[in-house]
Amino acid sequence: MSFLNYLIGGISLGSVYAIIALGYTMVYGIAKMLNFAHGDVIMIGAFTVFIATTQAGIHPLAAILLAMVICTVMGILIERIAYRPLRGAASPLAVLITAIGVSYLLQNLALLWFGSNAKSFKSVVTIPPLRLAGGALIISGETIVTIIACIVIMIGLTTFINKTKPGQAMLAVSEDQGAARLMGINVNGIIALTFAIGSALAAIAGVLLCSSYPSLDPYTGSMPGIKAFVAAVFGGIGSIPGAMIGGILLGVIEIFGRAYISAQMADAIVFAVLIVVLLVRPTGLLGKKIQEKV
Amino acid sequence: DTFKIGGIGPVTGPAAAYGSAVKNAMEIAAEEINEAGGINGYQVELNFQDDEHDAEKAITAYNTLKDWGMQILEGTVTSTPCVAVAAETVNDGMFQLTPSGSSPSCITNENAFAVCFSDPAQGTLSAVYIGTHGLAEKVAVIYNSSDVYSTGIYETFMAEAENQPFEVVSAEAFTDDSSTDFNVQLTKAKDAGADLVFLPIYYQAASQILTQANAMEYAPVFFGVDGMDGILGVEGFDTALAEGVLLLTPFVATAEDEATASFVGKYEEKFGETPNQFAADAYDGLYIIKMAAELADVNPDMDAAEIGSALIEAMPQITFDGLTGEGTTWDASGAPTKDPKAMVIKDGIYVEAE
Amino acid sequence: MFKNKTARQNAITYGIILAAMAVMLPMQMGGHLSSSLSGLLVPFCYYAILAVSLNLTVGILGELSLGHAGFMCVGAFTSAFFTKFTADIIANSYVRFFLGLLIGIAFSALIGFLIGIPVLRLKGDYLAIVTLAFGEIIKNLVNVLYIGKDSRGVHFSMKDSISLHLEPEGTVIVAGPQGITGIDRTSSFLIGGILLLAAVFIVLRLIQSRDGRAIMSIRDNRIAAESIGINVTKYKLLAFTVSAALAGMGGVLYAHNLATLTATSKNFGFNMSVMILVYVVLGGIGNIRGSVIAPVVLNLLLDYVLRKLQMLGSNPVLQFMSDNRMLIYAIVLIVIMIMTWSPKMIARREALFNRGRKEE
Amino acid sequence: MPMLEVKNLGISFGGLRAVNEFNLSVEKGQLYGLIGPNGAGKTTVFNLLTGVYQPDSGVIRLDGEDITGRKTIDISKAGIARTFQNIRLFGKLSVLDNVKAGMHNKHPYPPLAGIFHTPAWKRTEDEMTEKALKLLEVFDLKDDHEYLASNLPYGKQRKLEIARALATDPKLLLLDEPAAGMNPQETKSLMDMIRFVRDEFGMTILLIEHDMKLVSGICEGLTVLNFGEVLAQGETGSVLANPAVITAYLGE
Amino acid sequence: MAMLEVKNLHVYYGMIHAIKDVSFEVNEGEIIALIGANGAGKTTILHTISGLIGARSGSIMFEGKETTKIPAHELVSMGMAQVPEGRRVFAQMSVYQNLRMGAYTRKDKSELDSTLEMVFKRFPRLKERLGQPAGTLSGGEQQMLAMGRALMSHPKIILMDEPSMGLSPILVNEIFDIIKSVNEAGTTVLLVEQNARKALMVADRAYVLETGRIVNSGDAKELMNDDSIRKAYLGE
Ligand SMILES: Nc1ncnc2c1ncn2[C@@H]1O[C@H](COP(=O)(O)OP(=O)(O)OP(=O)(O)O)[C@@H](O)[C@H]1O
Ligand SMILES: Nc1ncnc2c1ncn2[C@@H]1O[C@H](COP(=O)(O)OP(=O)(O)OP(=O)(O)O)[C@@H](O)[C@H]1O
Ligand SMILES: [Mg+2]
Ligand SMILES: [Mg+2]
Repeated sequence: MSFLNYLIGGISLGSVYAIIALGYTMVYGIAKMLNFAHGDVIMIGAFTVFIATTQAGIHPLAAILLAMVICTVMGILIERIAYRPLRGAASPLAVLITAIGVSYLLQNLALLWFGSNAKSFKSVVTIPPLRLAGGALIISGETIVTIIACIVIMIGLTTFINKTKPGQAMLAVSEDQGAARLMGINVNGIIALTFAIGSALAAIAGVLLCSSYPSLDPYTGSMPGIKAFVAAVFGGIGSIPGAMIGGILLGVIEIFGRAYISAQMADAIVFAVLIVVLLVRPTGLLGKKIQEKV
Repeated sequence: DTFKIGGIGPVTGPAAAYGSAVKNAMEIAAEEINEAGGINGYQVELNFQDDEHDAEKAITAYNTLKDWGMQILEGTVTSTPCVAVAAETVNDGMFQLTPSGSSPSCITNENAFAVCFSDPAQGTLSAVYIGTHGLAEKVAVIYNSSDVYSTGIYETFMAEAENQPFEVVSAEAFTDDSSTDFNVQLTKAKDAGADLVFLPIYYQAASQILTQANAMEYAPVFFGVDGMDGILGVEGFDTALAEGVLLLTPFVATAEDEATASFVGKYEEKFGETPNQFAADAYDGLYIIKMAAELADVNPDMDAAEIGSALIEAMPQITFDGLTGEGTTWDASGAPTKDPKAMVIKDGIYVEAE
Repeated sequence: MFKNKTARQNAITYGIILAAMAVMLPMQMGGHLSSSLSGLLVPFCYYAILAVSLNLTVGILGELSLGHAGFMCVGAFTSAFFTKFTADIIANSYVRFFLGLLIGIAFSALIGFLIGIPVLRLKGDYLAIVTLAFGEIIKNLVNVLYIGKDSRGVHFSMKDSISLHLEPEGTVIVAGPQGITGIDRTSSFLIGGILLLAAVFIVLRLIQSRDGRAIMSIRDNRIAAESIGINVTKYKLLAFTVSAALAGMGGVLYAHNLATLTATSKNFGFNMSVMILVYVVLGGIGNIRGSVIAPVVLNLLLDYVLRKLQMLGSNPVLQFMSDNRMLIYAIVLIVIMIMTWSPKMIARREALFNRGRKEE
Repeated sequence: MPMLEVKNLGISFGGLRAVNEFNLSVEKGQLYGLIGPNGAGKTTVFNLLTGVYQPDSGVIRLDGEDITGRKTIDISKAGIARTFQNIRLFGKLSVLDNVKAGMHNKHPYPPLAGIFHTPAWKRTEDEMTEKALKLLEVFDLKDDHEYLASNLPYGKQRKLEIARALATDPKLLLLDEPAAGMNPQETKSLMDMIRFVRDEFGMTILLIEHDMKLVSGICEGLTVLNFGEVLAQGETGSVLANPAVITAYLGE
Repeated sequence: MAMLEVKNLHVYYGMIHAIKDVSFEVNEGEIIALIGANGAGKTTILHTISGLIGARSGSIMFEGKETTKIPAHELVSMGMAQVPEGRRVFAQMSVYQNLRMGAYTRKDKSELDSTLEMVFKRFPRLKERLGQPAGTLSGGEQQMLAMGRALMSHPKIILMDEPSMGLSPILVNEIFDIIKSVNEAGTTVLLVEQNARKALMVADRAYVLETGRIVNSGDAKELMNDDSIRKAYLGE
C-alpha cells in the first residue's frame, strides 16, 4: 500500500514539474533559449492569484485569468526588452546570462513588493480528493486537476504546433530565423507569441504548484524551475509530450528515491537517473535524434 | 557621539525572512532606546548588512561594517555565516551577540554570546519534555538535513531520546532543494504508527507539512521548536491546521504581557507583519547590549576592542528580562540560561501548555 | 619587443595581475587598505581563477558547463579535510596548505576526468544539463557526508554524526550540512595572486600549443577535426580535466579563506556555477583577460560600491540602492549584456566610430 | 597495386539504397573524378571512405591496407584526407592555425612541452609554421595567413580546406565539389592548383565535381554514379561520350 | 517606373564597407543578372533588398514604395521571394512542410494545390521525397526544394542567389529553363550567378559587381561579347 501511496505522491509531484516543463520546453524549443526566468514568472503568477484572492477578494477563477494576463504581458515585455535585442548575438550565451539577470530581477522585485515572509497559498482547487481502497489511498483534488491540465495543455500545444500556421511558423523559426523571414514569417511576432503562451502556461503552473505545495515566497519558482528544466531535457528538449513524461517520471523517481534509498540524497538520485538516461538516449526520452549531414 | 552597532543577516535570498525580521526588530529597539535617552546617554546608530546567508558574504558585510566604524556587532542571524564571522570578531576583540545563531560553534570564542538557545539544548529539552509529559509512545522526526540548525537539534534529540520512554519509529530528512513535498516522510511516519511528529524545522516547511498531513488525513501531535514560531503569522495559512501543535519556544507573539504586546503592536504597525522569534531575539539582543553596556559603563569614544572586553566582562553579571525569557543569565561560554516555555496552539493562538 | 600580437596581449594580462599585486600587497601589509577592500582581495583571486578555468571549457572547448562549482567544491572539501585532518601532524600551516592544494587539484582533476568520460559524449544543452546534474550531485553528497576521527581511526557515515559512533574525545571533521569548521585561514592575496598567475599561465600556454589548437578545432567543427585525425574524446577530456583541476585550485583558495566551509547552492551549487558563467560571458567568451577582470569589477560593484553607498549620507536613493543590491545588480547585468552583445548596439557603436573616418 | 581499391561497397538509409555494389580503383598519382546526378550518392561514397558512415557491405583498401569500418581519425592516420561539400573550416582559428591543425598527428610533442615552451616545442612549432606557410603559398593564401578563416571569401575558404587536408600529409586526397561557388576564372586557377598538387606532391586525388570544364580538364579517369550504382567507368573522354552518361547526367 | 529600383546603396558589416554606392533597376518582366567574383557583394545586395540586413544609406523602391524600413516578412506578402544562397531549407521539417512554409503569406488557400502541382511538375524529385526531412536531401535536391519553396509564395519578383550552385549539368540546364519559364509565367527575376555564361544567356540585362561597386552594365548579350567580361568572368 505504501508503494502505491508513493507512486501517487510521485505522480502528484511529477505533474507539477510537468506543467512547468511544458512552458519551459515550449520557449526552449522555439526560441532556442534557456529561459531561466521561467520559474520566476511562475512565482509572479502565484503571487498575483494570492493577492487577488486574499487581498482583493476576487474569485479564484477570475484571479487565475488575471494572473494569466499579467504573466502574458510580463512575458512579452521581458522578451521585448531583455531578450529581443540579443537576437542574433555572437554567442547564444549572451541571452542566457540576460535571462539569469531577469530571474534575479523578478526575484528581487518580488522581495521588494511582497516581502520575504513566506505566504501560505490557499488552494484554488475545490474538487474533493479521490479515495481508493477504502480511504487508504487518497489522490488529492489538486493532483487530479494538475494532471488533467497537463494533458489538456499537452494536446492543445501539440495540435497548435502541428496543425496551425503560427505553429508551423514556430517550427520554421526554431530552425532558421533568417530563412523564416524570407518565407514572410514575422519572426519577432512568432517569438513574442511563444513567450506569451509560455508565460500564460507559467501562470497556470504557478497556481497549480502553489495549490499543491502552498508555501509561496519570492524564491518559490526557482527550484521547481530548475527541476522542470531537468524534466524537459529528460523528456527530450522541445518535445511537448516529452516534457510531460519527463516531469512525471522525475517526480516519481524523486519520491521513490526518497522513500526507498535515502531522503537526503533524493536529488542526487534524480540527477543520477537523468545522467544515465541521457547516456543511453543522448537526446532524452522522446527527443529527436538530429543527424548532421556531412 | 553615537554607539555604532552593526547587524548582519540575510535580507535577500531564500533565508531573507530571518534576516529581515532581525533587521526590523533591531530598528524598533534602537528607536525605543534612543527615545529613552540612549545607552549611557549616547544615541545608538544602526547599520545592517546583508549576508545572503553565505559565509563569504558575511565576511564582506563584517568588513564593511568595520570600515563604517562598528563598535558592537549584533549578528549574524544564521549559523554558518556566524561561525565565519566569529573567527574575525575574535581577532578584533569585537563584542558579538548573535540573536539567533544557534549552532554551538557560533559562540565558542570568549567574545561571542547568544540570545537564543543552542541547538543541542533545544533537542535535549524537547526529548525530555515529550518523555516526561508522556506525550507519545512512538515518535517520528522530520528534519532538514541541509540545514545546520535542524540537524543540530535532530542529533541531540536522537541522543536524548534513548533515555526517554518513547521510541523513535522513523527519522526522515529533507533538503532545501526538495522542501515542497513531504509525502514520503509523512507516509513513513504514518505507516510506522507514530502518534507524535517532532519537527525541528522552520515554520515555512512546517506549514507545508501540516497541510500535506491534513490532506492525507494523518493527525498526530506535532511538536516543534522555536523555529516553529511564526507559523500562525504566515499570511494565508489556515490556522485551523495548526490546532494542537506543541512547541518549545521562549517567545510567542500572542503572549499577553505588556512588553510583548507593545513590541508586536509596533512591529505590525511598522512592517505590516507579525514578528517571529527571530525578531524577538533581535529586539532582546539590543536591550541585552544596552544592559551590559550600562553595567560596564562604556562610551562611544572607546574603540571596539575596549568596548568588547568591557562587555565580555559584564555579560555574566547581568540578569535580563525580555520577550524571550525572564531572568536570563549568561555564563562565560556565551550561552543563555533560560527556561523555554511549552506552548500549544489552541483556537488559533498560543497558550502555555501545562 | 614581442614577437607577435598574441605575445603582447598575454604580457598585458600578466602585467595587470602583477601590477595589482605590486600595488595592493604593500598597501595591505601597511594597513592602508580598508577592511572591506582588503577582505575582497582573496575572493577576487579565486573568482578570477574560476572564471579563467570555466572559460577553458566554455570559450576554448566550446561546451556549456553549468556545474563548474562542483569541481570547486571538490577542491575545497578535499583540501580543507586534509589540512584539518593533519593539523596536529604537520606543524607548518603553509606546508599543510601546499599539500592540501596539491590534493585539492588532484581530486578535482580526477573527478573532472571521471565525469568527463560520460558527459562529453553529449552535445550542447544536453551536456549543460548533465554538468548541472553532476554539480548538484557533488553538492548533495558533500551535504550527507560525515567523517570523524578518534583513536580507532577514521569513520564515515552518510546519515548523521551519531552514526559515526565516535569515542567521546573523537572529533567530527566533516559534519554534513555543517561542513568543516575551524579551517586554517592560510589564503592570502599573495598566494591567491600567485595561483591566479599560474592558472592564467597554464590556460594561455595551453591555448597556444598544439593541444589547444586541437581543442579549438573541435569547438569550431567537430567533423572536420575528426577528418584530420584529431582524437575528439581525448582532447575534450583534456580540456575538461584541466578546467576542473583549476576550478579545484580556486576551491582550495576559497576553503582556506574562511573559517567554515559548507556546501550550499549559493557557494557550490547551481547559483555559483551560474555566477562564474556570468563572469566568463561578461569578460568575453574565450577572452582570458576578461575572465580575470570581470569578476573583480562585478564583485567590486556588488560587495563594495553598493554596500558603501549608504555610508555616503542619508540620501534615500543611495539607501535604496544599497538595500537592494541584488536588484541593482540584476539591472546592471541586463543592461551590460544588451550594451555589449546586442547586434544593434554594436552596429550603432561602429557607425559612430565610422562617421569620424573618411569614406574609402 | 592501386592506391585506392573499393569492392562492392553499399549502404542504406532507412529504405533508401544510397550506394550499391560500388567498385572503384584509383592508381597512385592518378587524378580521378567521381561524377553523377544530384543525390546519386557521391558524397555518401566519400563519407564511407572516410569512416563518417559505416558500410553495410564491401571492402575499402588503401595502399593495400584494409581500412573498412575504421573510425574517421584512424582513416585520417592511415592516409585519407578530404574536403567537404559544405565548407567546414575552423572558423575562429587563423588561416595558419587551420593548416597547422591539419599537421596535428604528424608533428607531435608532449603536452607539457607546450606549457613550458621546451626546445622541442619551439622546434616543432617552427617547423610546422614553415611548412604551413609553404602550403599556403601554393594556394595563394600566404598573405592571408593571419586572418580568421571565417572572414575569408568563399573561394579562398575552399582553397584553405584543400590546404588543410594536404597538411595531414595524406596518400589520397578527396575533394568534394572544390569548384562549387567559383566563377569560371577562379575555377581555372583552381584547376592549375590541383594539377600542381598532384605533380608536386605525387598525390593521388579523387574528386567530385559538377563543373564539366574542370572534370574534362584535369581528370584522367572517371566513374559515373547514378542512383547509387556505377553507370559508367573509365577514361575521361570515353565516359563523357557515353550516351547513358549523357542522358542521365550531362544532357544535351 | 521600374519594379525595383536601388539607388546609391551603401551597406556595412561592422567596419567593412561591403556595398559602395550601388544603383540599378529591375523592370517588370525582366530577368536581370548580377555577376561578380567571390565576395563582390552580390549576396549582400540581395539580402539588403529582401530586408535581412539594413542599409547604411541609399534607397530601395519596390513597386514605387520605399522598402528600406519595411521588415523582411512584409516584403514577402508584397510579392518578393528569395532563393537564398546555401539553400537554407528547414532541415528537420519534411519536404512538404517546407513547401507549405513557402506559401505562408498566401491568402488564396484554394490555389495552393495548383501551385504545389506546378512545383511538382518542375521538380518531380520533390514529390518522391515529400515526407523526407529536408536536411537529409542531397545538395541538388535541397536546391530544388529551395526554389520550389520560393515559388510557392507566387511572387511578383524572385531573387535567386546562385541557384545553379552544386547542380549537375543536366539540372543546371533545367534550372535555367525553369528560370526562363518562371519569368515567362510573369515573375520578374533578379539572378545572382557564378555561372556567368548561362546567366547572361537567359538575362535581358546584367550588372557587373566588383568589390562592392557596379563597374559595368548593359544588355546581357552585349556584355557577353565584351572582351574584358569574357576574360574575367567567362574564363576565356
Ligand atoms: N544521413 C542520411 N539520411 C538519409 N538519407 C541520406 C543521408 N545522407 C544521404 N542521404 C540520401 O542519399 C542520397 C545520396 O546523397 P549524397 O549526398 O551522397 O548525394 P550526392 O551524390 O553527393 O549529391 P549532390 O551532387 O547533390 O551533392 C540522397 O538521396 C540523400 O537524400
Ligand atoms: N556577416 C559578414 N560579416 C562581415 N563581412 C561580411 C559578412 N558577410 C559578407 N561579408 C563580406 O562582405 C563582402 C561581400 O560579401 P557577399 O557575401 O555579399 O559576396 P558575394 O558576392 O555574394 O560572394 P560569393 O560569390 O562568394 O557568394 C565580402 O568581402 C565578405 O567577406
Ligand atoms: Mg554531394
Ligand atoms: Mg554570395
